[in-house]
Amino acid sequence: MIRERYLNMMVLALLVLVPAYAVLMDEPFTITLATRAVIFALAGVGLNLALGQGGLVSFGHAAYFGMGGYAMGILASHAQNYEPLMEVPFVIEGTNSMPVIWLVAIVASALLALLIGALSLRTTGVYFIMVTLAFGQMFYYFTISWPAYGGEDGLSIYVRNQFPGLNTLDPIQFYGICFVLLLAVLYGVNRLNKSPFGLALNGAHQNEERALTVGINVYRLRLVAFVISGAITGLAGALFADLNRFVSPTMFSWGVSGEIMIFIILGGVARLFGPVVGAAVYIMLEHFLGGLSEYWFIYLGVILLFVVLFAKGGIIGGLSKKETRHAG
Amino acid sequence: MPDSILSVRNIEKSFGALKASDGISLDLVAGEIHALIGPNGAGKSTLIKQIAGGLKPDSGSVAFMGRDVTAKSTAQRARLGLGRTFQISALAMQYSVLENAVLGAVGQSGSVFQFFRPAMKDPALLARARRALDRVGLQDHEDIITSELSHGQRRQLEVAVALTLEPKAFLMDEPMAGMGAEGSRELTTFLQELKHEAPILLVEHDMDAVFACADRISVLVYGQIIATGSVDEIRSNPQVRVAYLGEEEPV
Amino acid sequence: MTTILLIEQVLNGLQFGVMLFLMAAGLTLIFGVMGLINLAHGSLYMIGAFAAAAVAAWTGNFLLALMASLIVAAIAGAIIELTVIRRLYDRDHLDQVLATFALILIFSEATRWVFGSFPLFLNIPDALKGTIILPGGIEYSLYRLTIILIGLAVAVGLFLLISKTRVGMRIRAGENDREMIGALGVDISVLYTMVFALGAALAGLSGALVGAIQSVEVGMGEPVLILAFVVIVIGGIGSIKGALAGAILVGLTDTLGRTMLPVIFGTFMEASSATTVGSALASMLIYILMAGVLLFKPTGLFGKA
Amino acid sequence: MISTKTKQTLKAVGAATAVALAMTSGAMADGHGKVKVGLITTLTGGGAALGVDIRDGFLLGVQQAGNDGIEVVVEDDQRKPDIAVQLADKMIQSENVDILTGIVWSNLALAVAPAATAQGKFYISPNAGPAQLAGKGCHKNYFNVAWQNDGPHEAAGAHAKELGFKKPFILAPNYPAGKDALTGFKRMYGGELAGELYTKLGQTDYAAELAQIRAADADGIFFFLPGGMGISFLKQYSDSGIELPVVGPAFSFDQTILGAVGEAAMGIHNTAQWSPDLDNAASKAFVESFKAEYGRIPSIYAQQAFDTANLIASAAAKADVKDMDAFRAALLEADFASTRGDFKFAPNHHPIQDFYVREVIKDGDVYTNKIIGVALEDRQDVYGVDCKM
Repeated sequence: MIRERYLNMMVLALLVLVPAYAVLMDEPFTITLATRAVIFALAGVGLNLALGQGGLVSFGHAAYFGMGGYAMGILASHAQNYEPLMEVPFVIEGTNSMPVIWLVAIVASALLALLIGALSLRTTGVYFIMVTLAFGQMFYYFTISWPAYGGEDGLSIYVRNQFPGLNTLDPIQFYGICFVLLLAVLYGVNRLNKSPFGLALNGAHQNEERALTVGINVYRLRLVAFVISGAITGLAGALFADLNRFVSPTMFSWGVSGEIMIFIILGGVARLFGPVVGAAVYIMLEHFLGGLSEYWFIYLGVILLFVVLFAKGGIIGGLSKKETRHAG
Repeated sequence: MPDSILSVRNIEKSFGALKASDGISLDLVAGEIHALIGPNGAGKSTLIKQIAGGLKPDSGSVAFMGRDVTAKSTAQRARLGLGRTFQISALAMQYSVLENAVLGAVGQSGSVFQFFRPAMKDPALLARARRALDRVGLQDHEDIITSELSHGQRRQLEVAVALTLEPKAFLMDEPMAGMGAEGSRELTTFLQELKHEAPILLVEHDMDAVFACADRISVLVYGQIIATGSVDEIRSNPQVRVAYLGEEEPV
Repeated sequence: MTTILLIEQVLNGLQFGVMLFLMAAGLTLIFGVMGLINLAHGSLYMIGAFAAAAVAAWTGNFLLALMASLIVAAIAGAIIELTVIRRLYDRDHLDQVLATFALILIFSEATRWVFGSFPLFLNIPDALKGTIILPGGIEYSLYRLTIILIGLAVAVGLFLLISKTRVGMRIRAGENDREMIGALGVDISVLYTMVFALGAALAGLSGALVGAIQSVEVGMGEPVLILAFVVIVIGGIGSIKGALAGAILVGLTDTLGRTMLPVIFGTFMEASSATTVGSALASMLIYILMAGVLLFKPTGLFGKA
Repeated sequence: MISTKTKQTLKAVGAATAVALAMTSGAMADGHGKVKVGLITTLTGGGAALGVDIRDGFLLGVQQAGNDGIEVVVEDDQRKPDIAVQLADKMIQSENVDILTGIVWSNLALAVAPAATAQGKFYISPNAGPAQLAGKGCHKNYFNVAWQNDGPHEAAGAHAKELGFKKPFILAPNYPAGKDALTGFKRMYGGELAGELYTKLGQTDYAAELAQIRAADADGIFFFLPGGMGISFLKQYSDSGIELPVVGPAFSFDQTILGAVGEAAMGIHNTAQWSPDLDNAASKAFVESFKAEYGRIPSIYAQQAFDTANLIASAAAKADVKDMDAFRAALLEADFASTRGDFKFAPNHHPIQDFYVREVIKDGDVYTNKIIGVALEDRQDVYGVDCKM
C-alpha cells in the first residue's frame, strides 16, 4: 500500500519515461499509444469533475469530445482549402494554429455544455443519465446526416496543425504538447477541487439538502461544473482530432461516452489521477488483449465487470491507502 | 405580529385529494422557541418544507424579516439567514467536521464561485467555521470524518453548520430525536441560550422536551393549526388533548 | 399526402411504438422494482432473436421459436441476475451502467463466437404472411397487425399481473418499500430473480418478433436499447403505463416525422435540400421530444417525483 | 511454398491481429525484397461478416500466389475510424509495412488512406471507393481494386433504364455513401422518379417508407441499404404486398447476407463487377478453392480482396516495393489474372471494368447469384477527370 500522492508521482514518471524510452528505442507507435492515453486521460479528467466531484453521471460527454474534434476539423479544413469560414457580416478565416483551435474548441464545447447542462440539470438520477445520453445521440445523428462537413465520412486533415516553435508531426513533440496540457489541467482541477467551489460541489454531491440550506445555489454550482467539465473534454477532443488528423461522427457516439466513463471507473472515481490511470490501462488492455484473440471484447468485459463489482475505488483505490479528502 | 421574524400566512398545499396544509398561519417572534407539534401525518414536514423553500405553497405566503420570500428558493432563504437542521442529519458524511463547517461558511460568504484559492486555507472561512464549532463544543473534533461521529455529535455539527450562517431564525426538525436524556438536557440548555440570538421554530416529537423548552406551542392536526399558546395553555386545551394526546372527550 | 396514407402512417407509428413497448416494458419493470438501470437489456433482446432463429432453423416452427426466445432469454436473464445483477442493487447508477455495459461486450462477442459473424435467417410464419385489407381500403401487413395485438396483450397482461395478482402485490410492495417486503416474509431475492427473468423474457420475445422482419445480427440490440430508454424516460421510469404511452409517442413522432418533415420542408425549400434537412431533423426528432418532455416534466409523463 | 503450419493458421485465422504469414523459408521470388502488407478490417461487431470475408479472401490470395516474400499483418478496426487510423499508424510506425489494405467502409478509408499515403505508403482498397479519393483527393500511391462507390449504383441505373422503368422509387440511408448511391443511380438512369427518400442510418423498420412507396404509384424500386438495413428492408418489402420489380447494388444481395434474407431476395436483379458463376478460369478456381478452404461461397468482398492480393503479388514479382516508382508502375500494369476477367486501371488508379446484372437464385439449399446480363461495359468512374496526380 502506498500513499495516493506517491502513486500519482509514479504515474507521472511513467508518462515521462515510457515515451522517452520509445524515442531511444525508435518505437514511434508507442509514443502514439501514449499520446492517445494522455488525450483520453484529459477527456476523463473533464468528465471526472462532473461525475466524480459533482456526482453528475453524464452519459453524453461524447458530445463535448466531438464538439472539440469538429472545432478542429472545421477550422483546419477551411484553412486547408483556403475558404473562409464565413464572409458575412465579417470574414472569419479557418486556421491551423493549435492554440487558436484549442480556444475555439474550449469555448464551443463550454457553450454546448451550458446549453445541455441547463436543460439536463433540471433532472436527477437515471433521468439525468438518460437525458445526457439522448443529447449525445442527437449530435451523433446530426453530424452523420449534415452534409456540410463530410457527414458520416468525417473530415480528413492531411497535416497536423501547427504550434509555434514546434514540429507537431514529430510524435514526441506532439506528445509533449498533450502531456503539458494534461499537467496544466490536472493542476487546475486539483486547485479547483480544493477551492470553495470544489468544496461546495463535492459537498452538494454528498448532501444536496445541506448545500442548499447553507445558501448554495446548487443548480448554478453544478451547471458551472458541468460547463468546465465539458470544456476540458472538448479540449481533449480537439487534441484527439489532431492526433488522428481526422474527425468523424464516431466521436459523438455513445460508445465514446461509455469509454470515457470506463477510464474513470477503472482508475478510480473522484480521484485526481483516476482517469489518467484508467485511460492508460484501457489503452494497454486494448493493445495487448486485441492481440490475444478476435473475441477480445469478452476479456475486456470480464475485467471491467470485475473492477466494478469487486474493486471499489478502481485501480488507484486498490493500490493506495485511503487518504482523507482534501487533506491540506 | 410586530416583531415577527418569520410569518406564515394562510398557506395551502394539496397533493391530489390530500390537503396537507389547509390555511396555516404561524408566527415566529424574536427571542422565542416556538414548537410545532402534531400527530404523524398532520403535515408538519410539508409545512417545514414550504417555510424552508423546498416546496411551493398552492396559495398563501411566507415572509421572513419583513420580506415576502414565497417565491424564493431554499438557497436564497438560507442566504437571508434562515438556518436549518434536519431530523436525519443532512451533512456531507465524507467530509471532516471542519470541512462541513467551512462548507457552511462558503455558503454564507458567497464565495462559491472562487475556483483557485484552497478553501481550507482561507483564514476568514476557517475562523467563521471554528467559531461555530466552538459554540457547540466540537472544537476538538475538527479532523474527524463526519460519518464517524456519534449521533449526538452529528446533531451538534448540524447546529454548528447552521450557526456559520449567523441566522436570523432557526428551523429545527426534531433536534432531540435519538439523543439520550443527558444529551437532550444539554441541547435544551443550549437552545435556551441560542433563542436570544435568533428565534427557533422547533418541530419535535418528544413532548417532555417540548414542554421543557418551548415558549409557545402550535398544534397541527390534519393540515390545520388547532391551537397556539403557552405550554400551560396547550396542556389544558381540551381540543388538543383529544386530537393529539389521544384522550377521550369528557362526556 | 392523402388521408389514407396518413392513416396508414399513423398505424405504422403505432406498430413501431408497440414494438418499442415490448422492449421498454421489461426495462421499466426492472427499474421500477429493483431500481436497476440495465444496459444489457439489448443483449437479452439479441439473445431472444438468436435463440428463435436457431430453433426456427432446426424445427421450422415459428411458435416453437417464440417459446425458445422466451425461455432462453429468461434463463440468460436469471443467470446474470444471480451472478452479476444482484450485486448491483445497492450500488449507484454509475456502477450499474458500467457493469451492464461490460455485460453487453461479453454477450455480443460471445454470441458472435457461437453463431459466427453472419446475420441469421428468421422469417415470419406462412400463416402470418401477406397483407389484409383494413376498412377504408388500407392494405396492411398481417404480421405487423399481429405484433400490435401481441404488444397490447402484453400490456394488458402486465397491468393485470401487477394490479391483480399476489406476485404483483409483492412487486408493488417492493417498489414502495424494500424493507417492508422483507418484513412481510417474502423472499425478496427470489422475487427479484423472477422479475428480472420476466423482463428478460419480454426482451427476448420482442427480439424474436422483431427479428422475423428485421435482421438477426450481433449488435441488433443496442439501437433498440437506446430507443427503449428514450421511451421509458419520456413515460416516467418504472411505470408500465408510462412505457406504453412513451412508446406510442416515440413511435408516432419518429414515423410521422421522417415521412412528413421532408414534405413540410419541401414546401419552402428546394427539393433535395429539403430531403436532406428534413431527414437530418427527423433523425433527431425523438431526442428533441425527450428533451422537451423532461423540460416540462423532469420525471417523465407518469413518473413519480 | 506455404508451409502446412501456415495453412492451419489460415484455416483457423482466429486471431484478430498479427496473423503474420512469416515465410522465411524458401527463396525470394526473383530475388526481390519482401513485401509487408498491413490488413486493417472489421472483425468484431455488427459489420464483421464483411471484414472476415475480406481477410479470408486476401489470405487465400496470398497463399495461392506462392510468393514467400509477402507477409501479412491483420488487425481489427472495430469499424471505428479512430481505431483504424491508430492501427494504420501502428503498422506504419511499428510494423514497418509497405502496403496497407483491408478497409471495408468508406468513412474509415477516408481516414486511413490519406494517413497512409501521406506517410509514404501504398494504400490499396479492396472495397471502399469514396468519390473524394477518385477525384480531387486522388493520390499516386492510392489504388482501388474494387470500384469507385458509384459503380454498382450506376450499373443498377443502367439496368433500370434497360428494364424500362418509367417511375422508380429510390431510397438510401442519409449519409454520404447513400447520397452517392442515389446520385450514381440517377446518373445512368436519367428518367423521372416516383420518389426519393433518405432513411436514417441504421434504421431497421421500414413500414413508413413502404407505405410511401405504395402510395407513390411507382413502377420499380431501387435501394441501397447495406448490411442489416437491407436485410430488414427486404424482409419487410416481401411482406408488404407491394409487387414491383426491384434493382439494387450487390451489397444487399451478397453471399454474406443472402442466407439471412432468404426467399425474400429470390429473383431480384442486382449489379456487381463479379458473381460466383462468372465464367473464367481464375474465378472458377477461386470459388472452388475458397469453398474448399472455408466451406462457404465467397462474397464479392472476398473476391475483391483475393484480386487485391493477386495484384500485390503480381507487382511484387516485378519490382521491389522499396522502389516506390517501379512498384507503382508494376501495380498500374495490373498484370494478374483477375477473377473478373478483364481488369485494368484508369489514370486515377480506379478500375475500368464491366458490371454484370445478377439474379438471386437458389442453388440446392443455398441462395446465391447468377449472371443474367451485362449492365455496363468497361465502365470508368466520372470523378477521374478531377484527379491530378
